[in-house]
Amino acid sequence: MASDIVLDLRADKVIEAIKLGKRLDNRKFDEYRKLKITKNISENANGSARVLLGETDVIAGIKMVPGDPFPDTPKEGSISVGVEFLPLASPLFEPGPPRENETELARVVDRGIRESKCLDFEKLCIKEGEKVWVVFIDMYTMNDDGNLFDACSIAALSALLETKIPKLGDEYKIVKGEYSGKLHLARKPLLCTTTKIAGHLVNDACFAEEKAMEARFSVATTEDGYMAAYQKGGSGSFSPKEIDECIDLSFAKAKEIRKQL
Amino acid sequence: MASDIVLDLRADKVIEAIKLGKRLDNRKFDEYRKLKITKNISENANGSARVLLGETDVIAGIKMVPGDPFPDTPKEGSISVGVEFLPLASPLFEPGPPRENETELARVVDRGIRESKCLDFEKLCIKEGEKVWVVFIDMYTMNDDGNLFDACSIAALSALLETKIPKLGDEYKIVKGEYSGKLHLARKPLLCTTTKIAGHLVNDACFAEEKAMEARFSVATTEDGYMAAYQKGGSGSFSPKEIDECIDLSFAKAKEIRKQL
Amino acid sequence: MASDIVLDLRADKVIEAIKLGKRLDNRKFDEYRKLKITKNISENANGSARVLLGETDVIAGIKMVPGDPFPDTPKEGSISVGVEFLPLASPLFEPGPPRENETELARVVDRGIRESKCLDFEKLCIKEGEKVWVVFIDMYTMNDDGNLFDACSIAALSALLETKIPKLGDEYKIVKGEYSGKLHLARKPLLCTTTKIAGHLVNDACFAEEKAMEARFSVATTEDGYMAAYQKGGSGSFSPKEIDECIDLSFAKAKEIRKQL
Amino acid sequence: MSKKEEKTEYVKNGKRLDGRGTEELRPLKIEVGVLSRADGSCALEWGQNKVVAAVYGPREALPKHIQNPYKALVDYQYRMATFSVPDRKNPKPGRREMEISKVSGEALEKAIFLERFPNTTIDIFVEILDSNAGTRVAALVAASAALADAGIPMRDMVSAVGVGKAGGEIILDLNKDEEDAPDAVDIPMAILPRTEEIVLLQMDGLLTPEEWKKALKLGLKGCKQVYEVQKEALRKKYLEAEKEESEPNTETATQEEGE
Amino acid sequence: MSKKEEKTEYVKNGKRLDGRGTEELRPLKIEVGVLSRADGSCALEWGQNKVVAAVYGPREALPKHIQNPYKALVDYQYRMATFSVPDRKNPKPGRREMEISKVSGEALEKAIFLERFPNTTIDIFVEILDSNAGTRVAALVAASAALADAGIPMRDMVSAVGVGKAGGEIILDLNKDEEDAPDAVDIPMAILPRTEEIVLLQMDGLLTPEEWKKALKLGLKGCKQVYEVQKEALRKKYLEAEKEESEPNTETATQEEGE
Amino acid sequence: MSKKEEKTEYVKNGKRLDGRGTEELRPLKIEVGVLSRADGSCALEWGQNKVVAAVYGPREALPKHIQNPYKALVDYQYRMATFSVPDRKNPKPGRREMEISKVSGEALEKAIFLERFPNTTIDIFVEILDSNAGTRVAALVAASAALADAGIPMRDMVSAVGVGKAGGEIILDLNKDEEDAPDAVDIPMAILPRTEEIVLLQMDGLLTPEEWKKALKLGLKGCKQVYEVQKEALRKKYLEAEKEESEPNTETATQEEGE
Repeated sequence: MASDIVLDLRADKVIEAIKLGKRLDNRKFDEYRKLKITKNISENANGSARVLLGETDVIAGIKMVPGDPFPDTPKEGSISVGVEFLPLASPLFEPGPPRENETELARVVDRGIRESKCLDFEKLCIKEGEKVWVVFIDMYTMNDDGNLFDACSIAALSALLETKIPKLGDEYKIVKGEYSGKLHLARKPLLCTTTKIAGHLVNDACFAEEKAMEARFSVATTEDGYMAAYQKGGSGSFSPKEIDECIDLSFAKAKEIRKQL
Repeated sequence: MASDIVLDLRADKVIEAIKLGKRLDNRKFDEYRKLKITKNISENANGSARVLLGETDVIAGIKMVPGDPFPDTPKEGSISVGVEFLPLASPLFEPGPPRENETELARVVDRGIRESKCLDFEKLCIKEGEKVWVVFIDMYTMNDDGNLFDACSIAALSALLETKIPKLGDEYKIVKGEYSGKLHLARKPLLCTTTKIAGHLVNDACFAEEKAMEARFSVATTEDGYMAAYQKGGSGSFSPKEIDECIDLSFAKAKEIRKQL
Repeated sequence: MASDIVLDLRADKVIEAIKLGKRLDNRKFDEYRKLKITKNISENANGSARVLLGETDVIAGIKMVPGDPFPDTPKEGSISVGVEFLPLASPLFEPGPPRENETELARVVDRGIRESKCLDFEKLCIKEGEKVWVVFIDMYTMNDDGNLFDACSIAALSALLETKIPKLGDEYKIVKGEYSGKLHLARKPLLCTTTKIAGHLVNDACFAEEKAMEARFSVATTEDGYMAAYQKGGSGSFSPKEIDECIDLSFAKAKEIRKQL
Repeated sequence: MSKKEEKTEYVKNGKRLDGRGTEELRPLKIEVGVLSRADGSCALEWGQNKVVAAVYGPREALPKHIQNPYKALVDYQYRMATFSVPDRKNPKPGRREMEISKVSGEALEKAIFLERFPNTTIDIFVEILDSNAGTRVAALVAASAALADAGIPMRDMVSAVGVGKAGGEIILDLNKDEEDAPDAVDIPMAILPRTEEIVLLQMDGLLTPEEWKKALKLGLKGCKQVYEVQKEALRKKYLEAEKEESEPNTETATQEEGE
Repeated sequence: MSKKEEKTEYVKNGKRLDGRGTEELRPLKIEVGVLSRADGSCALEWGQNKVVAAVYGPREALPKHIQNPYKALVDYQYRMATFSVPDRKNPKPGRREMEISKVSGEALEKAIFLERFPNTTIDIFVEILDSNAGTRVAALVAASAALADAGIPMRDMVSAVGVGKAGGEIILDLNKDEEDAPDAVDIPMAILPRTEEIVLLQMDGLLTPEEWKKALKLGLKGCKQVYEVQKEALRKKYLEAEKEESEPNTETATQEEGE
Repeated sequence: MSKKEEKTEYVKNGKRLDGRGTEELRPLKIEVGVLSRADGSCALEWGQNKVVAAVYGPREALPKHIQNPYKALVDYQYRMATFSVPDRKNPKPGRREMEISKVSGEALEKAIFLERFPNTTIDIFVEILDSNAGTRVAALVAASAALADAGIPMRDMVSAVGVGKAGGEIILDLNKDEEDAPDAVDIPMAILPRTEEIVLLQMDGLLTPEEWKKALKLGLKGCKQVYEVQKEALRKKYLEAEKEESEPNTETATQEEGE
């Protein structure tokens, strides 16, 4: 199809430029696009945020819902992370059940939040063995110009940081429009992705760059020097040395982004 | 495909006739086909009816099942309306999950019944906050010669009017074959559809006429002068004046049909 | 497709041989292939077995799970039998939701076990009306060289015969790695299938023979002279006399196989 | 599912609980040509069982890759209405409906001259509107008549009946009470009546080979009774067609009790 | 779902509970061209409702067998984000979303010159991010503007509004509190404003023909107010395009309260 | 999911709770060519983990529109049997299985000369029959051997191992008890052993860059041990093939403890 050919041609140009040490939009290899975070974009959500990373546009919304605890963790609440690649966002996205790209993104964002222990699951207990909070973190893509992983991670964290805990009435029913406080986050885990193109490492790849990519490596880091999750994707490979560079880049970039939350 | 061509030719003939003030089967524009209602066609149902409207053939069956109340209406029972366009009924129906035509029909019939308040949901309460009756109204198409909306609405109402309430034993279990009375209906809401073909309004369109239709307008009316629901369908439009005519026709036709229940 | 042609050619050869009183692998008409049963192939299962019947390779595993009794049988446990035709087993199997061949196999194996009353469902009651054992019998195909029915039946029975009952702690929770005894089987029902090819009856058809088959007849027999289930499959037919022969063969073959359990 | 515990006598002085003899069918009524859109159709009542069947085809099999260049495909769909059983049935087709559809379609394949219609599919849809044991054989009998009504060339009709055991007795055409007997055995069977070729045969329950021999005999006899009702229903329609009557057919072929 | 029991006055001294007059819209803001990947797009805020719409097409309809050689297909998908409603919505699209998608797509078909694009599909996706009654008309208004933004030739825009009854009063653009009135009637409607052709019309609640006449009048008036905001949003974009500004468009067309 | 609360020492005097050293693999056995219908296959036991892998292809990719004219597609399906885990697994594949399938398929793409087989698909199916931590790397090791067994041309085998942290110690090839440690970190990794190119790398848990450096070293070493067992399994089969033995292969390549 014609559109595929156009994409291939753009990918060729990306590679040409990268080999000359350049990116098509003149960014430095490790430079993120302009980030704009808009908070509380939905009153019905307990917390929400819209993230623009260049023209990449994603939304995250939080709903806290009283639910049954897992049998083996009777005093712990839980999180549930989902993403939908809305067909609004790209001519390549089709409506339908979740596919592997969505599943991977949701699970990597999930692990960054879960493993960083930024949420104390025991504090999400309402009554031991009976009722706990389930924190639903749902993300939607509005416009895909690349790097959905990082954009979604920023949106999810931004939305969590704004989240108000609903007030509960009798029989664990939510009292609409009333809140009992804010959700406490002990850490601010952020996922930063490094993309390998023509043997070079770049950050915050745009859509055209992703078409030219060999592989990507995403690391969720915390402000106190930990990694909470990482994930290699794509059909290419990384040398051990490249992985170390990716890790360094992720720490550095997350630090910059964290200032803008 | 050949069959499509045949359908197009028939639609042309319908339009030709309508323009001359005629219908292919010589009915008047506002005339319904012969209606035959057979009640209690299934002993296992709590109420049931088969409706023949000309050659259009549909069946409705009722099952009353003890269920959990919705959290926000602890003293109210509820209804659940479904329709399956059985592949028996038409070479164009395929088996599979519900499609938008089925969903629309079920929801419009649902609204006519629900909003007319013909069923007192509070009387469907078994024990407040614990158990209520769910009235399942399931409709099936046997032969589609057009106007499934009205045929299904007549079948659903006929079946409801015959419905016996199951007797309950211990722990809200139904005692098979025993009943505690009949379901009470305060009103008799009926859906009547007017179809616009070549700029003219006709009632009870047969299948060939539906192929030639621009748009349809269905109104659920009650015997005491209310409308409980309406719905415009099809890719054409109605003028405000035409809508008024449709409403008048729906009241008049429902009155006629109500006599035959 | 080429592969279809190859299969057709093999089927022709099978028929040619059968007409001469022979089978391609020189077995007698009523002769089973070499049977190898390996028990306890999965520590996480409560019972498990792998069955090789010639090159046909299937696995069955048992999980006993505390569940809610059916409302009409409050003192009875139950069984749930499933099979997945893994795409490992054949170029013709595709991953996806269960299809009619899988459903038929699972249900026939289910009936053989259930109707033989080899399991006393009342002994599977944990607390009347509250908690009962559900015995999940899940079968997987590894390599399909024909006669999956018999292979799966042998695997299911072998796995059941090894099944240990999990120990229960508070609130009917399973204590991991501890057991309260072995599952008792009162009978050993086995399914044996006879296949009709070119008007002749053969047992344990391999894959090529199944391609040439007219019809098959499977009988689940017990060691005390009962049939617990049978099922005719395929688009051909059997005469009443042939059915009698099939039944005799099934009793005789099950007796042989039972010795190898 | 739940079988009665107390000892019941299912046959007493040669009569069953519903008054039938051991070899007696429930009343059976068949009418063909009842649906105008279908190529062939049939409405059937058999005791409390109520069934409608429709046939479409032979028509092009789609998507193309499922076509068989040597013969027609048969797609048989047995479904139960939600209200056709004592407890409301989930509207989604279950495993039981899937299995019945498979073996019933296979039973019809033997009867139809499939090789005359390569690359096509013959679609058979059966809906159960009310039920009281024996719906799969009722569905098959209706489907077979609908195929004939559609003018699809067949070797013979498929006739079917349930036979089985309750309270130790081998009986024909079990009803639900009998199927719930503690020792119940249910044997749905279908044959091509002229040749007695068995095209559908299933069983569940504990049965000895001797009991089976008795059941088989009874089943063959029952199938042939059903066959007569099927033929009569078709004859009635064709006679009327010949007379070129334009009125809708309201008479139905009837198998009275105790024939 | 749960309607208030106590008697509330929904209009007092000509003012509604949120301060609006009976014929007054909630504040409405529309901006087009907000998404770079889509062929046309629109962001809309209408009171608390927040909607984003995107249009792709006309593009080849696939699989091929769904193509219509005489005209373009319209595929309209209305969806709600899980967090856009008081209780978390199941992420799977429900029957309500399916029905709204169907009637909304039909409403747009009348507006678009579909016959110019045979064998293609025009895909319209609308996502509700926040809601407070009236999302289906908000979605349709946004979709219509997105179609225009995509340059798809249309007879006219589709303009839409909700009208209805609460506490016995016929009022424009009901909010959620009003929709929850015990006697609430909700009438979503959409028209082609230049000709007043009605392309979407639904109702539920108990309404008399007289009340409907009053509601219709109000609805037509409301649609025309919405029409002006739609046109203004498009005008703004095209003016900017003419000036060949390269900056992103941050201004938005606004319908202020009480216009 | 539930991590132990009490303080456990996971390594004591250089020995782990199951007796292994910190850099020691669990016993690993690999056998190829175990399934007759598949183009390539492998049975693998790794501690308690039990895995079977099958390869079909390169075969025509269908439906046609998914074909890539430049290279073969890789379809990798990792699945767990219902009984392979402590609690019965839902038979429907879950999100975990979907993610593992994706990253494992990508890991193999680098190894295979995909460009030699345009328009085809290489299907790799792996079933987990028993599990005790590390099944995704076990599956990948088996899949890689099955690909070689199928004769599919590869740059190198993919070798894989789990590495991670428990009780503060960086250890190789964690078992389930270790993975349930309160501070557990799990790092599945896969490489092309000859070039040390990393083709799969995931992690979850709290880890510092310094710990990672140590873990990486250990992982690379572990992968190479695994590589030797893979090669030995293939060698065994090919030697036997050369000898033209007609008996089935019953010997298996074994990686003994503490090699």
